[in-house]
Amino acid sequence: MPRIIVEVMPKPEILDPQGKAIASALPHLGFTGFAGVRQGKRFELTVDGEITDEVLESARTAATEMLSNPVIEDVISVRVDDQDAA
Amino acid sequence: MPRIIVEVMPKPEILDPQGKAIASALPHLGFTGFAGVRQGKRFELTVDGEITDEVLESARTAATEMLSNPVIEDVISVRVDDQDAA
Amino acid sequence: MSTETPLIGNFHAAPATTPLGGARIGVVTFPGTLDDRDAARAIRLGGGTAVPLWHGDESLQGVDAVVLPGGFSYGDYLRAGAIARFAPLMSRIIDAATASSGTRLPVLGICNGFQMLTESHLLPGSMVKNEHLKFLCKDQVLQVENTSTAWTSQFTPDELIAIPLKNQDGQYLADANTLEALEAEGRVVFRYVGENPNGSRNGIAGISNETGNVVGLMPHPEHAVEAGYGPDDATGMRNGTDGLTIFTSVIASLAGSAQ
Amino acid sequence: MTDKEFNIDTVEQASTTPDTDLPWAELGLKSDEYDRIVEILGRRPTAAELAMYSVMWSEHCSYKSSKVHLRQFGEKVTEEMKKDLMVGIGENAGVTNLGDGWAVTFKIESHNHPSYVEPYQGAATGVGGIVRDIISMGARPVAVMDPLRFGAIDHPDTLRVLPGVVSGIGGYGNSLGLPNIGGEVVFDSVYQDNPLVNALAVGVMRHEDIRLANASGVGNKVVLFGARTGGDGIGGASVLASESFDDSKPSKRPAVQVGDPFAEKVLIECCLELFHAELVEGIQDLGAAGISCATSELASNGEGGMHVELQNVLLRDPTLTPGEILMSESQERMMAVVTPENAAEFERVMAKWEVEYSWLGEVTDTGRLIIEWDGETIVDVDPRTVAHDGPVYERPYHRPAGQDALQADTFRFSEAGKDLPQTGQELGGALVELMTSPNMADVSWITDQFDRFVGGNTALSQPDDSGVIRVDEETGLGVALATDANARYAYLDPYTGAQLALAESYRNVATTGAIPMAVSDCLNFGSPEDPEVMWQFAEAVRGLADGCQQLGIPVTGGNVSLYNQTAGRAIHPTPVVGVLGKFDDVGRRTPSGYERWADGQAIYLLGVTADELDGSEFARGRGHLGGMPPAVDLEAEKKLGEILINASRDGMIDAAHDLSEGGLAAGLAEMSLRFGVGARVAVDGLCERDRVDPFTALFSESQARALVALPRSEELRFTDMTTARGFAALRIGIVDATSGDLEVAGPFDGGSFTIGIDELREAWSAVIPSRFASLSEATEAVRQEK
Ligand SMILES: Nc1ncnc2c1ncn2[C@@H]1O[C@H](COP(=O)(O)OP(=O)(O)O)[C@@H](O)[C@H]1O
Ligand SMILES: [Mg+2]
Repeated sequence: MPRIIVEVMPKPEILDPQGKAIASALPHLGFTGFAGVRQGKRFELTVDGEITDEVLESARTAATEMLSNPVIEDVISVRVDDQDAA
Repeated sequence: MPRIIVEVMPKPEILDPQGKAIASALPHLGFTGFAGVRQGKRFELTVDGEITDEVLESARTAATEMLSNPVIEDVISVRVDDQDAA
Repeated sequence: MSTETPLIGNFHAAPATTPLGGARIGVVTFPGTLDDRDAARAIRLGGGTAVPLWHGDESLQGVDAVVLPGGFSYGDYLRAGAIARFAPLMSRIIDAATASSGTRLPVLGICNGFQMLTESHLLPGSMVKNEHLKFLCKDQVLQVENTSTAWTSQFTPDELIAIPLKNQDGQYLADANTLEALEAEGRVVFRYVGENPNGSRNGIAGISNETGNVVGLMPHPEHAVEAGYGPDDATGMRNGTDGLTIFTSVIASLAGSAQ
Repeated sequence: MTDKEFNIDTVEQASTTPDTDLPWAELGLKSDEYDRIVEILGRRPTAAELAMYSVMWSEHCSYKSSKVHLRQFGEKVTEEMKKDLMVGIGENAGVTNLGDGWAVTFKIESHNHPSYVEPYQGAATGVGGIVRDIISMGARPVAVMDPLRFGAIDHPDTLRVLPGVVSGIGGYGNSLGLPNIGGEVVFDSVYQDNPLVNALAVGVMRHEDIRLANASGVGNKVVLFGARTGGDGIGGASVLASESFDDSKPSKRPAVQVGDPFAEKVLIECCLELFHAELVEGIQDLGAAGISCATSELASNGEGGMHVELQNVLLRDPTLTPGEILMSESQERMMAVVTPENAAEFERVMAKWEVEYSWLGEVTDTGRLIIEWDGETIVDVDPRTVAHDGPVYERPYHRPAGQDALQADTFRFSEAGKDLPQTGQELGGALVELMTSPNMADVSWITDQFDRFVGGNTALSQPDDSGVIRVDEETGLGVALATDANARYAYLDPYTGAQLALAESYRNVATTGAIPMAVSDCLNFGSPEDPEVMWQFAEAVRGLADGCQQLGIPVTGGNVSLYNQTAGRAIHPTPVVGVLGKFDDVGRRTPSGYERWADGQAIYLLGVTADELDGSEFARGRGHLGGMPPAVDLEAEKKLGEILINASRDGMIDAAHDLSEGGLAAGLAEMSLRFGVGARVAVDGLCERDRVDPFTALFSESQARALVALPRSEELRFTDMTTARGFAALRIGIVDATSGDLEVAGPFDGGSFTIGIDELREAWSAVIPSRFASLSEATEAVRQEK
């Protein structure tokens, strides 16, 4: 079934405790060279039928109203998945 | 600074409780037409300097060894961010 | 005399006074570990000596067994137990628990400790967020289904016990083959009784490895070791001490193997 | 050297450019306040100085509207009340002596507005902030509590706010390893758009570990450690126009703060290790006003001077200007004073816990707080003028115009007071309705999201009358805590209302068997600029101070939250009062219900019942609020307390529960619901003795009352004690562990009514989850990632 991908990241100015903890763990595991990590979310919305403009618009609204918390997160992309469904 | 994006999704056969809850809430909020939702993670690794093959390889290893748990998750992509850093 | 409020990693454990007190059981503290003092108390009340171990150390200090206590190591950021399993001491524990010669180190992972054990693949499967997505704290009844592990030898087969459950990521998952193997080999050590509190497959609350020295469970036996501070039981409010048997079991089995 | 290009406003520049316009009004200062700053400095302030004064002289930090009233807490204290007080009001939190070398510190704080804006993070950082206050006293935090107030249960915004607040409190507190041992949940439309999220933390320490916020010892070093400093709490774009970048624009400032409980947990352990090794001379948490507050308070409470190199502060956001760094409210930070000899050892502890730190400067004896930025002086002030000499207002106040009419509108004479339940069937129905109303409903859907076991020292928690924590594992020495406020009572009469909150909290502590010792409060009110609100505030403080004096327990600290109003409508005055009590041995704590083995035990009602329905839960159910709240009798509360404490100490009683909201009806229902054990009760004797009708007997909210259950073998000893003290005690029934019913008989039609405990539980426990369970799951799924 066709899919829409929604990507959400913590706002850059907001503290991201998870990213911070990962960033400080990486060098201990021998992964050096990374200056920082931020952790966000990736949603796959499976669409029942074709992905019309309407559906995409509805996904955009869902992304800002429900899949993200606008106070601390940004929706950075809402797009049709171009890869084959796994 | 240049960035590497790592995307991790729950394995298809694993039930994803968060995705499931979102999927069942969507219609209540007026978002219809979505057959299912899966929630995964999106990491942005900021690289200190240039993104060499070596760095990308190191990010790939970090993605499979630490950023994901192979029992429940798949790394679906590790790539250089082609967008300008915000 | 009064006990000091112990600092983490400094339990002021009472020295061994009982014959079994010679059993030295390590309690590992990671950044964000919460139940290390409780685990140390449980070991002491069970008759053993608790030895504080620090995640960043390289030595197991010759302990006879190890408890990985509950908490939110590294905030449970990324995945519960995911960052902690890379600690230097975890490598020592993994080696000692899977040693090909000699006795294998008994290891108990409670809650976050269980999550570390699955993250480090000492135990199969994994934990995901509770089906209802909330942190849930409650008195939980379990059935003890395997009494041959180092940590459960003093329970009677199929004994029902009540111990506290408290977690956010407690839903146990494994693929069908793994589940089948766990069931077939009797490696489901604890199973939830009554309503499944978090959606765990087959109602699994705790499992063991193939050799029975490594056991992990989500509920907290160390919170049910002292009357007055545990879950409710038939004798009254907060009187439940069923968790103590886990600690006396390992202490007894250590005493047995030492002879 | 930093490579930043700011328009650094230096002291030198300030003296030569007196006419530069500064955005003092945007920073919340009044013109006379700004003039006062100029007068103190003898010149215009620099941008950085302005930043400091503006945050430190804000209502939140300076208590400028409330100070003149709060003084009473210090004035109305007798020597006797001070005897166990080791540190009083003024420090981060008061400290009370527990004996055996132990001390306890506790405090309540509000995080109301942030929790409205972003419920999860607002509530989480509220817990984080109060816990840091406790750590900075040198104590190990051992428990938290969370008095909460929300808008109407069926309002859509409550559906947004409550689940977030609850999981935020759990998310933060659970991750710190602090058991949640109690709180409150109140729904009332007055809190619509203005929920109250108060948080209490309690910590314990050995006497010698008490630490104070002062910077003493000239030459000692000042260090900032914990999280990095970001733009948190500054809000929007920088208003410090004169500080803006030369070329690029500063990045955005966060609208809300995000908590990092993991960082705080590490900070707790790290601080305790520092205390244990005696590596810090003084310590201060960073809360509101951040570095401005920490430097000015540490300096003015110590030797009087401090020199700080501000560019050494580790930043999360490199675009922050000096003024913003001084104002930032980033969480999970602490500031300490360390002797040069201990510096290396201090660094070792930081390394062990992987905590970042930076040395900022040193203590001086100049009497000045000097802050430099890349070698230029940007702040040169007397720290006392920043920390202590803020403005003090005698805000005008007067009794509200409608107060007399409000008090005259009694329930009995109102429309709502007609057709009261009379028959057994009606009374039973009213009881079920009461217990399934949002404010009486089971809160375990909320409290089950909190860890109550961690630490292994929790002897009582929700739903019992107070939370009880063991402090000393060998002796059983411990503390009990309860928080209460009835804002409806306080609205009807703030003086009495504040005393009623105190009385209830005191009673809750005594009911579990602890001896009340100390008080902390969180005073949530509307705008102090409204003279009618100010009157409510003044009355409440006066009532609380008088009440504490009468009960003989001091206020050791607290918090004032003003401007709780939306669209010109203030919340009801909500003085949340926390009482701390002491147990020699927590093992003798009394639970609030009958256990199964208590079959046949006698149930006694202690205290006298009068016709007091104004402001009651029953009246609320009928939409009425008017009249006068129940009368307070603190002497009676004291006597009742003594009886409950002695009865617990001598092992006479096996259950006790105080009567408050919902009166006897609620008390009986709650005692049965506690362990699912029924009772058979008759109110005939009560109606006759107190000359009240059965409805009043069941639903009146008269104070200084409690229910107890005791074995028959103890009855004589118990009634001898109550008689000797001249305290009313009436046997009203027996525990019935076999029927599973609560049966109440009395002089009413039908003879008696019977309520099945299981059925009641089902309805009672469904109220909150049926409203919040399903949708919140989805919200949780995206809001929280842990
Ligand atoms: N938000 C909360 N967090 C923790 N415990 C709570 C909360 N709200 C209520 N409780 C607990 O539930 C029980 C009943 O609360 P309440 O009816 O307000 O008690 P009381 O009338 O005795 O003051 C108490 O143990 C109280 O501490
Ligand atoms: Mg009570």
